[in-house]
Amino acid sequence: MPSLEHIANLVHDWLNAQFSPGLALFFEFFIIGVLIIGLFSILGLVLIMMERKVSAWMQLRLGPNRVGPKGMFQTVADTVKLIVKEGMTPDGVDKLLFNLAPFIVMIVAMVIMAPLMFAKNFQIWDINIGVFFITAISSLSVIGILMAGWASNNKYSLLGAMRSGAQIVSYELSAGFALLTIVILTGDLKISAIVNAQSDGWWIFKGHLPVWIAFVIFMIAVTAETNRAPFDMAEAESELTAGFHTEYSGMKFALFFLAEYVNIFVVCALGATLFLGGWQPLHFGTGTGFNRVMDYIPSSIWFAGKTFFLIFVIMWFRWTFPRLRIDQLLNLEWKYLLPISMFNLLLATLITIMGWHF
Amino acid sequence: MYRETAIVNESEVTGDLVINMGPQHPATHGVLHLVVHINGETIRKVEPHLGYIHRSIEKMSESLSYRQFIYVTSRMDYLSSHINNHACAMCVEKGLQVEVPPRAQYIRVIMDELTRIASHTLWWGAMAMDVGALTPFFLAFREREMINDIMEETCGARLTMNYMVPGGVMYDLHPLFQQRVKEFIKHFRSKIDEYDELVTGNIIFQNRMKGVGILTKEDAVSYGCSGPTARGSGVSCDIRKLYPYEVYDKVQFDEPLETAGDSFARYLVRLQELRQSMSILEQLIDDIPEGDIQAKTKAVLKLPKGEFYTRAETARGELGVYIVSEGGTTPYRIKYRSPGFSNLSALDHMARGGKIGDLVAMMGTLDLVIPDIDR
Amino acid sequence: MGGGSLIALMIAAIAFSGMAILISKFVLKATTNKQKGEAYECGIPTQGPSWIQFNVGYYLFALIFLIFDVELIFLFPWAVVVKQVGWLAFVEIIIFFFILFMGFLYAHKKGALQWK
Amino acid sequence: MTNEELTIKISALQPALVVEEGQEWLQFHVDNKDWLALAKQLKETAGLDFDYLFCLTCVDWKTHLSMVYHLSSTLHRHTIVIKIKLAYTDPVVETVSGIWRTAEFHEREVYEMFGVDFLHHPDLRLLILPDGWEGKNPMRKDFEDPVNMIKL
Amino acid sequence: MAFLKKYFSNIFQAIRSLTTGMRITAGYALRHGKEKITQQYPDNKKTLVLPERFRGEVVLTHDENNEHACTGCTACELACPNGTIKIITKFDVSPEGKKKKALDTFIYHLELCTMCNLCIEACPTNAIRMAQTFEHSVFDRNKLTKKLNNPGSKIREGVE
Repeated sequence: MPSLEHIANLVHDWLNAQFSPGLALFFEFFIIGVLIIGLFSILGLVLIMMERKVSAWMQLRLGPNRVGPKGMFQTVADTVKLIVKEGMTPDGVDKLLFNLAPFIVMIVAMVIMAPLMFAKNFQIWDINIGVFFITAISSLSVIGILMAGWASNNKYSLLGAMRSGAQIVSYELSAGFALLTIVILTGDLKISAIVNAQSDGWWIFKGHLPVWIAFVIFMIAVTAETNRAPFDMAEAESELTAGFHTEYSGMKFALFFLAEYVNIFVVCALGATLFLGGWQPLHFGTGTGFNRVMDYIPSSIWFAGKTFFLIFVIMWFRWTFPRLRIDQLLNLEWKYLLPISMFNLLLATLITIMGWHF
Repeated sequence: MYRETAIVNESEVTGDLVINMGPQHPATHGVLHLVVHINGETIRKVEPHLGYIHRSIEKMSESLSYRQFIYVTSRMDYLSSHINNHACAMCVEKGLQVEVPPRAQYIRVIMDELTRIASHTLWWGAMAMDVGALTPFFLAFREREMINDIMEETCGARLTMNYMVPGGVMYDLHPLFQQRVKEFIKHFRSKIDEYDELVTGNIIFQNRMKGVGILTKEDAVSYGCSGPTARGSGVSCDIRKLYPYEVYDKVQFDEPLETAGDSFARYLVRLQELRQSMSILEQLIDDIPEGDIQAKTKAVLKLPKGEFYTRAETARGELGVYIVSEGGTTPYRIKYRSPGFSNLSALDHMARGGKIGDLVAMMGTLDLVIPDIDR
Repeated sequence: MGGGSLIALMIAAIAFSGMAILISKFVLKATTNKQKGEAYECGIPTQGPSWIQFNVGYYLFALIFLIFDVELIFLFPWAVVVKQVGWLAFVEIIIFFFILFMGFLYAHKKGALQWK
Repeated sequence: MTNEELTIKISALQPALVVEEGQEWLQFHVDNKDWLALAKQLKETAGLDFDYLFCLTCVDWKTHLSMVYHLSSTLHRHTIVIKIKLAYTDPVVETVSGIWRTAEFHEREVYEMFGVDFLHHPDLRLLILPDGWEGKNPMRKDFEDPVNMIKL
Repeated sequence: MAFLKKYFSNIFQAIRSLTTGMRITAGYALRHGKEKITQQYPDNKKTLVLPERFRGEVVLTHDENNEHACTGCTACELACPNGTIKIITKFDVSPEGKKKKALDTFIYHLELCTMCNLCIEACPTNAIRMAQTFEHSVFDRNKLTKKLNNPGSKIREGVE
């Protein structure tokens, strides 16, 4: 069965056979660019559709059901609508920053994809500091949001951007600590190494208490970092109308919207990689028939399944909880999540040194 | 004679921001315009600007006959239109000194309580939506829709029913009415605990609500608050208990009181009122007496010279109807003392020192219906 | 693939966003008027400037974050070598966290974590 | 407290009162200049404790205006009505917003609808009418709006 | 120690309250096939039954002989709070040569109507009733001004 790894190698070999190494590399980059743009489009369509359906199920509604079979192409129709919409630039704005902000947000969302491992040995760039890279790049997205909010010359936007600044930087700490737990257990920052370390069992099973705590903290922190309800202070629709993207319309708004969903995908993919074993199939014991059946499922399906499960959890949060207030949001981080994750890190260190994990 | 609206630009001096919330804002549920002075996230001052939906119903009523003006009041507090109509009909009856037949009295009270449940369920959904939970809104609408269907069947309309006429009600109950109401009560009894689990018990919701927008008992009285807003502050002000009208003195129900005076207290009062309304319905629905539904009245009504004031407990508080009659076929002057207007006046006092998020939660628990405030 | 892929991704992002905006520009003939250019504030003209010196509450958190984030960066290399170093690493981190936590408690005591 | 007791007690506070019975509640006609002092006493006198101003309005009688205050007590549950006669042109009355805070909004409404000027009101501005409203007071009987009013 | 105990019990309580809420939404998500309350409005037109009392629009009832019961007494016109109804009368000459007031045109302004039912209550001969139609949107407001009596219709025998 041809895996993604297989196809990638075939293309690589064919290109190198046809062209000079430099040209081949250029073509590979080109293919990556096209693929990633394709991935973006598909993610946008799928995730928005999923959000709508999940919310509809929870809210006794049907969800979109008019465009295409079971409303599958609703997002396509909406995209067309957004393209036809006018992308206005209000008079009072800082034009340069205002137009730059969506690009920054998009660049961050795209670059962060580089070290993600989508399937077995299928990765754009296996950076040796993979986890660290993701932490570093993801903090850039706050710059885009601050830029958008400040440049809009709108008080709602300003408030939204400021809130978002305080929020994202705060929650980055506990997300970082949660990542560190896994790094300590693995002893490596490379994504591929982390995934390989889970071949005999996912960290969530092997690492017991510290990993469970880290996983819960990670989920809370990334929900906050991606500005999702119940932590959607930056948008806070009932308070700030639309927060930092109040003044954005048309395609520029669509880019923010898309970036938000791609960010959700990225953090959930990261969560799946670190805690749920990435593309590793579910195994019990060694050499049983069950394991062989699990192995038969392609690694990309495993990865996607885990990621989408986590995405569902984040959507589930959104459609259940009320929004926190800004001071409660920061209290939660500084009074609960941060101290707990610090002690959790000590616990993880202890367990690693004693070798108590499986 | 008029003084210009003083827009003092304090922002340059103190670092304050002046934000307009509304008239087009997701949290103002209509066209309320609040000018909010904030510093950082902290609210310094809230100035309500009203009048975006002012239709001068009082002036309109002056040119309408005593049968006709009742229907206009459905458009004031459209969520408790039955009770508005009821208060007006009672005021006309007081002037005419007409005794309403017992059957009509029962029907009126049942309709009032159904309206109250419909209004409070909608408030619950909207309240949860204000603090960011979107799912409760749809759960609330499921229940409200059942009531609307019952109303549609008997009254012929879903929102502005115009079912009350001076001397009774317009038509008799639909044959299926009692059965439908019992079904609804059974359904709602099973669902109201879900309300508590989903929203009331939620830790985030409680944190958002507790200690926010505190209105002390003295302030509540001084600001003329009524209804659940005042009862959340421990002021006993239920017109149904204090000055019973129709058959309210025959039914057993409690007036829920909370003493904390914060948003959560007001929230709890309304949730308990839902349960009380259901118990009133249960007591009344089985023994509606047979008989006339309208007292005999003349085709053209004329109130004697004098002043008449009636009050009724709407879902938002005390609605007063003050008719000054000169003996003609139309009222000389009508004043509607709407509950929302007085409740809103306390908003500035409550909101100072809170956050923007708190303001939204407070507005939610005040249960503002803007046409009721502007009239 | 090496670091060049980052450049490729960046170019892809810019191309994607730029194309999207350009296409919508071409599809549509934009008109403009005075109302369209106004900042959205619920339909009421904005009073006073929006670009003002803002309440310090937000910045305090940014400062505290900065301290902690720098510490977090120090932790990354440490985390990688915990397995090899063993107990020494544990003692080290306890000392490190003790100092950090004292600072945290101090900030808490001073009310820097209190939203104002 | 019964109506008789109320009459005696309130008349003692302000001898110039005219009491009118026959309606549902006792009605007191108060002189404009005595009103503020009486209002304070009504709220503070033990046994009266009129702390709840539930309705404040104005009636245009074409020759004069009359302010109508509906007062009640949350303690004793008695209700009275106070009426004050005002001049038709440039009517002026003392504000009671310092005594019952709900009066602040109600008085602003009366101010714009009837043109009654409330002395010492903390924030007497247009509340419901749009800013910069020019013209007559809408709730007066002689108000005509040729554009929006439909005569039936 | 008491502080720590409170700290952890707070966390525990919080997590419990949150999972309770999540259980409810998950329950709805799992049972979404049964629980959904959406009505697919334009599609369910055929099965949509409005209650007989639903007030959608005033109509003048005509029987199979194209006869109605309106005497042109203008009671409805007087009862209407909005001036929705305008009745134009004419004088019919009966075979005996007596002049009799009769309905000429029953004009109904649907755009002004609030469906308050006062005209129906006022009508002494039950000539008008409320119809259950509710789709009144049109592009031209003038289309909402309707003439209710059919062309060539006349008053039913025996209605006074």
